[in-house]
Amino acid sequence: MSLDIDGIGIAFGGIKAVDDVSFTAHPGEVTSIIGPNGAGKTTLFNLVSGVYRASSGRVRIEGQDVTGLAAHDLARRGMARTFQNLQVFPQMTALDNVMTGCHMQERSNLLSDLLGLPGARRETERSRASAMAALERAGLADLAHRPASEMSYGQLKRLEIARALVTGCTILLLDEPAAGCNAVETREVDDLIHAIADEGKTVVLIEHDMRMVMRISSHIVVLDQGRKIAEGGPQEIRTNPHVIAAYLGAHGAAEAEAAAHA
Amino acid sequence: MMAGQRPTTSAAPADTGRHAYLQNKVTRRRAIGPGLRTFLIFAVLVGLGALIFPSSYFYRVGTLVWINTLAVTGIVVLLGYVGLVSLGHAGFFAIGAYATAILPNYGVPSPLAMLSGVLLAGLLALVVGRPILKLSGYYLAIATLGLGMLIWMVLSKEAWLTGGPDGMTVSGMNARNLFKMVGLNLKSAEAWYWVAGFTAAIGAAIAVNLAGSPSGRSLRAIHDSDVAARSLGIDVARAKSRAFVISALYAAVAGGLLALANGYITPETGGFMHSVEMVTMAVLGGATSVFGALVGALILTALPQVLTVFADYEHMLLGGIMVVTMIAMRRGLVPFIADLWTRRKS
Amino acid sequence: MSELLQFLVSGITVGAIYAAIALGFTLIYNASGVVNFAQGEFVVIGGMTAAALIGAGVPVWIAAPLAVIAGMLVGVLLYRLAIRPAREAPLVSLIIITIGASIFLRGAMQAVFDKQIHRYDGFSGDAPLRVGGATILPQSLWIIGGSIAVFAFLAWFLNRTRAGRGIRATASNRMAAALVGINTGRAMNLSFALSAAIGALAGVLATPVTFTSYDVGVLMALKGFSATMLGGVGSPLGALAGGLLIGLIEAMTAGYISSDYKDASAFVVILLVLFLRPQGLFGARITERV
Amino acid sequence: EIKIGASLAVTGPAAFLGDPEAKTLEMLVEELNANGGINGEEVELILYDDGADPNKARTFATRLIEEDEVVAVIGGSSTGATMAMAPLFADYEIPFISLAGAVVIIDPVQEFVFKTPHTDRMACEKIFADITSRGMTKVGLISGTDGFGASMREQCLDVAPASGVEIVADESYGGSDSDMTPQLTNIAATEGIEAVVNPGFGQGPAVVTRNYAQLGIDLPFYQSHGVASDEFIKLAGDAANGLRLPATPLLIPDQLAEDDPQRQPVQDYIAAYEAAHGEKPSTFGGYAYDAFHLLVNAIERAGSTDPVEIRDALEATEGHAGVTGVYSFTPEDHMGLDLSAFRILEIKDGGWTPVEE
Amino acid sequence: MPEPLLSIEGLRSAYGPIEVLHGVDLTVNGGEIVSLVGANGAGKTTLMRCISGVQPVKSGSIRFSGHDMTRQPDHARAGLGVAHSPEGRQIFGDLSVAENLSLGGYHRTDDLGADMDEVYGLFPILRDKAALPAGGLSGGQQQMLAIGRAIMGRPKLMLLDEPSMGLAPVLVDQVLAVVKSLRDRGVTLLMVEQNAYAALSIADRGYVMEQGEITLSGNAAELIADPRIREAYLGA
Ligand SMILES: Nc1ncnc2c1ncn2[C@@H]1O[C@H](COP(=O)(O)OP(=O)(O)OP(=O)(O)O)[C@@H](O)[C@H]1O
Ligand SMILES: Nc1ncnc2c1ncn2[C@@H]1O[C@H](COP(=O)(O)OP(=O)(O)OP(=O)(O)O)[C@@H](O)[C@H]1O
Ligand SMILES: [Mg+2]
Ligand SMILES: [Mg+2]
Repeated sequence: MSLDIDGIGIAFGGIKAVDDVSFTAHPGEVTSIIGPNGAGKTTLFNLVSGVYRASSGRVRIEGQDVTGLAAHDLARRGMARTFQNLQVFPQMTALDNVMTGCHMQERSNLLSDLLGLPGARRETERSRASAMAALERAGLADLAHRPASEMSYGQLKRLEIARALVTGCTILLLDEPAAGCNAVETREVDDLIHAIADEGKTVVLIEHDMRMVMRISSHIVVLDQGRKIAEGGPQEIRTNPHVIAAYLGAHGAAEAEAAAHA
Repeated sequence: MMAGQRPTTSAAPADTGRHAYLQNKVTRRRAIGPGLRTFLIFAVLVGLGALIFPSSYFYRVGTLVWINTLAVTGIVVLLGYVGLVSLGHAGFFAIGAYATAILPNYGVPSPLAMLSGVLLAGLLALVVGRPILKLSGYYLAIATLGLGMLIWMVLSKEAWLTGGPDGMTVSGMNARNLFKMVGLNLKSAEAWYWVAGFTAAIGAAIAVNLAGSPSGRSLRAIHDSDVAARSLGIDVARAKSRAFVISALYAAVAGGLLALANGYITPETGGFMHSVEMVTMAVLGGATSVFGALVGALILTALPQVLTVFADYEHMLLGGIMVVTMIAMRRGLVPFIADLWTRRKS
Repeated sequence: MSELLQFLVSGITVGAIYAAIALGFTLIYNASGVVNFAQGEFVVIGGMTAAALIGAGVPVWIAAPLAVIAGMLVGVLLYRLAIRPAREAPLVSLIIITIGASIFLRGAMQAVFDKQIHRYDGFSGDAPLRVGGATILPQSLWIIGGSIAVFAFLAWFLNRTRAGRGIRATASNRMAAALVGINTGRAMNLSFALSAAIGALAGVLATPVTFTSYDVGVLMALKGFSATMLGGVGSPLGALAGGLLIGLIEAMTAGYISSDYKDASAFVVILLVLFLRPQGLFGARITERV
Repeated sequence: EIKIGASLAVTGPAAFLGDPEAKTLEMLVEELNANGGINGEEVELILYDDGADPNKARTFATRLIEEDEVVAVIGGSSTGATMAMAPLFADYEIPFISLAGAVVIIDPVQEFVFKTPHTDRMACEKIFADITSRGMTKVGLISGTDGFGASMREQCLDVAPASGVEIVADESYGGSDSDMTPQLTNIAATEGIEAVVNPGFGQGPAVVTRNYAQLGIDLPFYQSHGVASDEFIKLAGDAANGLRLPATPLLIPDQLAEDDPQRQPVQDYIAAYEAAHGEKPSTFGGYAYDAFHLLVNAIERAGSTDPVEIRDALEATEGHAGVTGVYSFTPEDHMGLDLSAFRILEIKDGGWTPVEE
Repeated sequence: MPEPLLSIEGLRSAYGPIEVLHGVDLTVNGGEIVSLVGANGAGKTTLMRCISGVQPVKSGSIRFSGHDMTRQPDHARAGLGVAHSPEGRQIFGDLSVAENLSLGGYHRTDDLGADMDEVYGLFPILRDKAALPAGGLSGGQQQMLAIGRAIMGRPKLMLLDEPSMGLAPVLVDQVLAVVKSLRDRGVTLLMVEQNAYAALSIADRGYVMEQGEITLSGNAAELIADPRIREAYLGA
């Protein structure tokens, strides 16, 4: 389903962290948001996913206005996300973390949960199976029974992706999924995201790794000081002098270039 | 696919035991579910007590242990599962107790009176839960404390209804009659013991069912990260409110039982110290498991009975034991023992 | 008019006592994130020690400092024997430890002192002063002055001194504090010592007005905790304001509405304030980014 | 060996009741055994601290009856604890002498439940009688919200009309409040008020008394028997001078008439207590003193340790002079005191003086 | 050859019962940049934490600047000259940005003003936000703050755990340049960096860690050229 952002904005203590930003992300594609530190990328995600309430603008999913919906309602409409500042469930095992992601798929009610009716147990079994599959996919199968508090940073990043995957989302917001991954690991994440988009999901990606961004994005939105300063295909963005000046710098431009030709 | 040639650590066994007691193991499917299993364990314990108790006095203490276990199980759901601290649960306890005491004076039969008390407590929890549960941490603690104090004040001030600070007599049913109906002639202390034990067992089974269920997982997720839970579609406000209501129901049932078993209640059943006591029992035993509730209730109910022979040093000993236990077993007795167990096995 | 003045005087005197207790809470919270439920016991230790010494003929100006020092020592012992050994324990466990400690201390005081109610004469006599139709005890001025002094000291200490910054950093992020060279154990020790001293001082100042006995600690802690939360936990200004406000609400309700419900009205106000401002009056809104 | 049980609030909010009561019982048992016990049998006292918690009290009562197999129980320092225990004694048919004040304990009469203190209702009647005898009728109440204060307040409101008194102000304070000037300011400002009564125990009344003086209120001021001890004068200081209260003769041992039946027990008790504990006994210890002697006396008369016979002997008690008053129990009256047991005392120069009636 | 500034021998460390470092040997000479490379979960962060003392050591030794530091308490190490910009940034969220920086120099008794200015010069955004609570900063800004706080300690040895994480490309370059200039000033650096290519290009030497053990070490230039490294970590 397409995600439509229209003139969205918010301010913190008078400073506009996100200011009148609009773009559309399409299914089956990866739309990337890039921009300097503090440009407002994460805040944009927080607005779209209902963590913050936008002071202006609209968000639409497949044309339907979802502005101002609570985070969990947005999730029910198919939106899932990962967090730049990890938000795992540290006291739960990796498996339980991911099983929690199955929440919306589970068809049991409180009463049958309390009474331990077979239905509730069946749901649990089903969630367990799909969580295991997702852990497998994220390369964490052998850590399934580890409490998340005992996993390394990189492992947790993947755990978040696995958890988002099992929600059965149609729109996936990824905030720096490759942070803390080396080049090889980044490549794996990269493939994973590709595969997700190929399944027809709408992927919105925040990332500072230009090789990854240039390689997998269909569409790139550039933010600076809360405002959108450029938008377009990788080719266009890579060579845009404003973007180079504000964000990429010489090295970034070179990396982007390298990625494009890889 | 991501596993690739990525070298992973040669980490030790999957179950470190740290959370094993809550953990969702890839179980060999068992014939009976965890809830039923818990019920049976509790039932065996209740029966074991009855086998060894020499006198009504022991039954009396046993009854209090089971009633406290039931109330503390509610705290386990709230504190252990969701991580919410309530310092006002004695208020719900007292609502259950006082409804059971007051309504029979107006012609309502005891069981119905108790049921109304439980529903009233649940309703109150539902109504105040929404605004109060927006608070977190110590702010939630003070808000629940305030709620509990308000209930306590009403109970002590409205003497025409509640007998005031000196309390009131509970006229009503005796559990003996229940057993008489099936032809058993028990002393009333024994009868109440069985009723309390059976209720606590059901309560424990329900709490255990919850823990392993999808709803329970949501609660534990909220415990760890509110934001992440929301992003997965969990309606955090509703889930918290449900847990609050459930725990209030536990407290109210326990309160009703106490009123009936005791025959007399005072507003202190709804007092601040009682709320603190309930939380203390939960944490001491291990707030994450119903067995923690049982162990905590057992210790803090039975220990004063033992310590009373030390007269003037009773309080020093009780406080000292609490401190030392918490230092030695930081997450409570039951998790500590569970840890030892799994560690020994591996 | 003179009624209002009398109510104000009453509210401020009582509020100043609550504030002093709340300031003690604030300090330990600021170092450890723990709300120390044994805080009320420090108040009692101060009052009982001073009463015992004065009863034994020690002049007040020696007895008072000694009582504060006694409180401080107990604070250090509490930290060393009960809190430090449990360092990595979850927060609720730490809180239960403080509750256990308060039960222990209450028992100890009953054994060391007695179960009687105690009092000694006000520092500047007990002859009431008249201010525009209202009367105030000279000791109330000591209490009010003491609370303000403690507040000023804390505000200065936490923000302007190296040790104070160390304490705040320890609470904010203990690992990071250790990384930048803060001896977090010492910071905690210091905060327990100081906050116990503050509690004991409150007890020493208040006893001529409120009396003391071995078991009043729980209620003291309850009032202090309420004041702390109303003001916003961790903020010295909040503790002062919270304490005074609760004192005033109680006095005004007793004066103008009904003395039966004066405690209730304090809690109602706390609930209302928290519904509107979940972080208390002066508490910092926690910014946790995701 | 005869086992006597007790469950008292040795610690907790009512410790000022339970503590002297416990000390008194311990002292008396020792004394009794030194003198050969009851009919030659040693007496063993089994005492538990219920902290005024009714829940605990009931458990201890069960324990005393079932485990310790006592023949009688003294206690319940507080009304709540007493009432929680009371039904058990009927069930097990064991005599029980409560040391708590409220009327509900003996009205309606419960078969095995007795009590030694006067009721708070009697205190109100006594105070009101003194007030009206001084030609005043308009009274303000300031009561503690604890069990004692609340119950006495209720009784005072209840007996006021019959006593010819009108309650024109009715304020309260919490047990550990530290300033009651707002309430007293309101009372003092009440139209037509002539006297003030303060039902309460513990530190509250001392604070009220000091605030009373601080505000310079010069209406006649009454305290209750809840504060009838030298401790109170020490706490309230000069502010206490001039106030009156109903109390037992225990406070004025030397001012009792030579022929006063209570003179002997009062002086005996004081001497023994001072020797044992190095301090003066309190009114509350006196309740325990009377309870113990009533019980011992009944066992002696019954010549048996059968609980029912002890109960019967208790009910037959006639003209037993205790420190609190002269007791005469009947099956219909399980307290056995009348208003004469109370004396109105006035505090003068830091000491107690009986008020001529 | 003079004694290395930091030498680690046979270091073992565990989280509870799980050992994650199985005998690590590593040295860092004064004035060097040493880069530590390894996959997720290899134990890099654990090693850094052992050096700064916030992670207990089971056995083995850590010598620093001629002294055995293995059992030194964590807070003493800052005074000895170790600063650590940790994984996950670990800023003081409820304190202001300026307070965070000045706490970085907590153990110092001299004036911090000049160093504050230097950090603000490196990361001007921190000056703009100096009075705001650090918890409100964006991820990358917090990373800058963590590095800045370590600089404020004026250490002999600086430990950087993934300093470029979350930083925009321009800033990645800048941070690497800062690392070089710190080295030129005499600061010694041990750095974990997932951007292994960039890190190794400015490093003097490098170590490769796998499953809690050092499996490869050497000159940085050699490591970059090593095909095993290229395949496993550089992705080329
Ligand atoms: N809750 C908040 N309180 C105060 N300021 C905030 C808050 N959230 C965001 N900001 C400010 O808004 C701006 C944008 O922050 P945001 O986290 O969106 O940046 P970003 O583009 O994700 O940066 P980075 O690449 O470093 O992650 C920053 O200057 C930040 O300080
Ligand atoms: N708190 C903890 N308790 C238990 N085990 C832990 C803990 N932290 C890390 N581990 C385990 O120790 C191993 C090493 O973790 P470490 O954080 O040192 O890895 P890392 O090399 O820094 O990885 P990354 O690149 O992902 O940051 C991992 O397998 C991890 O699962
Ligand atoms: Mg961001
Ligand atoms: Mg790491």
